[in-house]
Amino acid sequence: MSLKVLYFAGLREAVGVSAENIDLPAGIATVGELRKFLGVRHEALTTAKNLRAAVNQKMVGHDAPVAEGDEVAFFPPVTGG
Amino acid sequence: MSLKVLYFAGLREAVGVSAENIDLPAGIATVGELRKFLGVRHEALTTAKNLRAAVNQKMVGHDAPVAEGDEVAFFPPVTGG
Amino acid sequence: MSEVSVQTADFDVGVEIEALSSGDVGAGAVASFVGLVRADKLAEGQAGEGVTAMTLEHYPGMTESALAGIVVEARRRWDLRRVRVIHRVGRLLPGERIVFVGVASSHRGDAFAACEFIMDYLKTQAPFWKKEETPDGGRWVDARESDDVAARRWEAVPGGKAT
Amino acid sequence: MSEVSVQTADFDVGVEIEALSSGDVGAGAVASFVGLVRADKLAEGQAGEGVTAMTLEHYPGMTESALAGIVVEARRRWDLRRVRVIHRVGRLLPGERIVFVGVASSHRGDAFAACEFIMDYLKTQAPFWKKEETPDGGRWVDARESDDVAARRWEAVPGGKAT
Repeated sequence: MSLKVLYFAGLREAVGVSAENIDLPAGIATVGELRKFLGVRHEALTTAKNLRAAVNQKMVGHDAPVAEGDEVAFFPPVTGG
Repeated sequence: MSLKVLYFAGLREAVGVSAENIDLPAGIATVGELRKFLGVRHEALTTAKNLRAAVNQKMVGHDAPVAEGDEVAFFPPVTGG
Repeated sequence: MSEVSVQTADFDVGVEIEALSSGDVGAGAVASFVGLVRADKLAEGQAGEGVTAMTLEHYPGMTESALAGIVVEARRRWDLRRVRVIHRVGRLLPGERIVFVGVASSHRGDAFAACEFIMDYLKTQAPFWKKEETPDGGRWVDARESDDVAARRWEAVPGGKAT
Repeated sequence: MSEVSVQTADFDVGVEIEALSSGDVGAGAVASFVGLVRADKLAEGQAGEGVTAMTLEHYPGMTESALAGIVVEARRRWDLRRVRVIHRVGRLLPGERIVFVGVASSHRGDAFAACEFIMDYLKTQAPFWKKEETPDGGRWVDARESDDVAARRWEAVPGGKAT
């Protein structure tokens, strides 16, 4: 399964990458599992507190499913306005 | 006791006067008593519903006292804004 | 500039809002309200009576002090920076501005609450009266029960500045 | 005109508010909010670190759809006429405008509620992030618990348009 992953704000800086295309092994079906998998190469994904996620530009919980071709984003709590 | 009395909006039109100086007989001590006294010459003061009053430009209840030299106003509920 | 104005002239909303924060390093939030003469509201009158204009009467002197008193009460309840209230009087056409309330604060919660509070109290405490013009003559607007309800709900929020 | 804009350019508050009611016979109430970069907030940072500017990062594409979704939800809850949301991105100096929310309605209660609702949801749902500049480098602004509290209080007001 292939996905596009985006990182924003402080997490983007900590990861050192703003976007990457990832080929996933079998068995990764949710945002939480994706986060754990990516945490092996990007330590900040494991250590960040209150990390938020979006799938295809909609905010979701960590139990949300991910599928082939999805755009998944990880970011800190938002601070606009 | 001498007072200045003002009327506004629909009440002013019904009374036909916007301001008048009144010499009061003894025994009139409150807004409500003043209203009753003036109602003899201005029927609209007796018949108006929900009439509001101000003494010296502060909204008050009908039990508020009136004194020599006061400016007393009667008017319908306000409709600004 | 005075906090409260009662005037026949129109006002410039952009200029008023700009003035609420200009040069004030702590003004992070500006909430404002503009009330206008509604044409469809006018048309809600008796059937067949198109309303073409509205005239606002007021109680000179008391109007200004009533509005200033409402602003004092708002400042007692919330942590505010600049506040501005403008109310027009005289004859106004549909679509014309009637009232402006603008409140600057450090935080948006205080700005929103104070702005709405000032409007709710203005509607029930400030001595203005609207008269509609129709082809058959003038008609005084009745006070709305919903305005009393709106003002009363602040009685349950007596004080305690927000943090 | 689009209801939602994400842009680097500043906006004209007077023009935006005017556009919310211009030519609309039923727009009797326009509530609006302007958020600005606070200089004193910036100074609340670590001692000795004067903050000189702020940079707003966002998630292009999702930002616009998140804001549009918030407006849809506001329209579901209240009886609204025109709505406008503008949020700036990029580098901003103290005193500069960040965000504008303007809501027109027939009645002020709906306009006020929807305007504050949109701001509260924007603060917790729209993907913007602020980074402060200091002499020692950049510092990402932490999310505020009070913003989550502000957004959650609307959950108790689930629907039912005001009359």
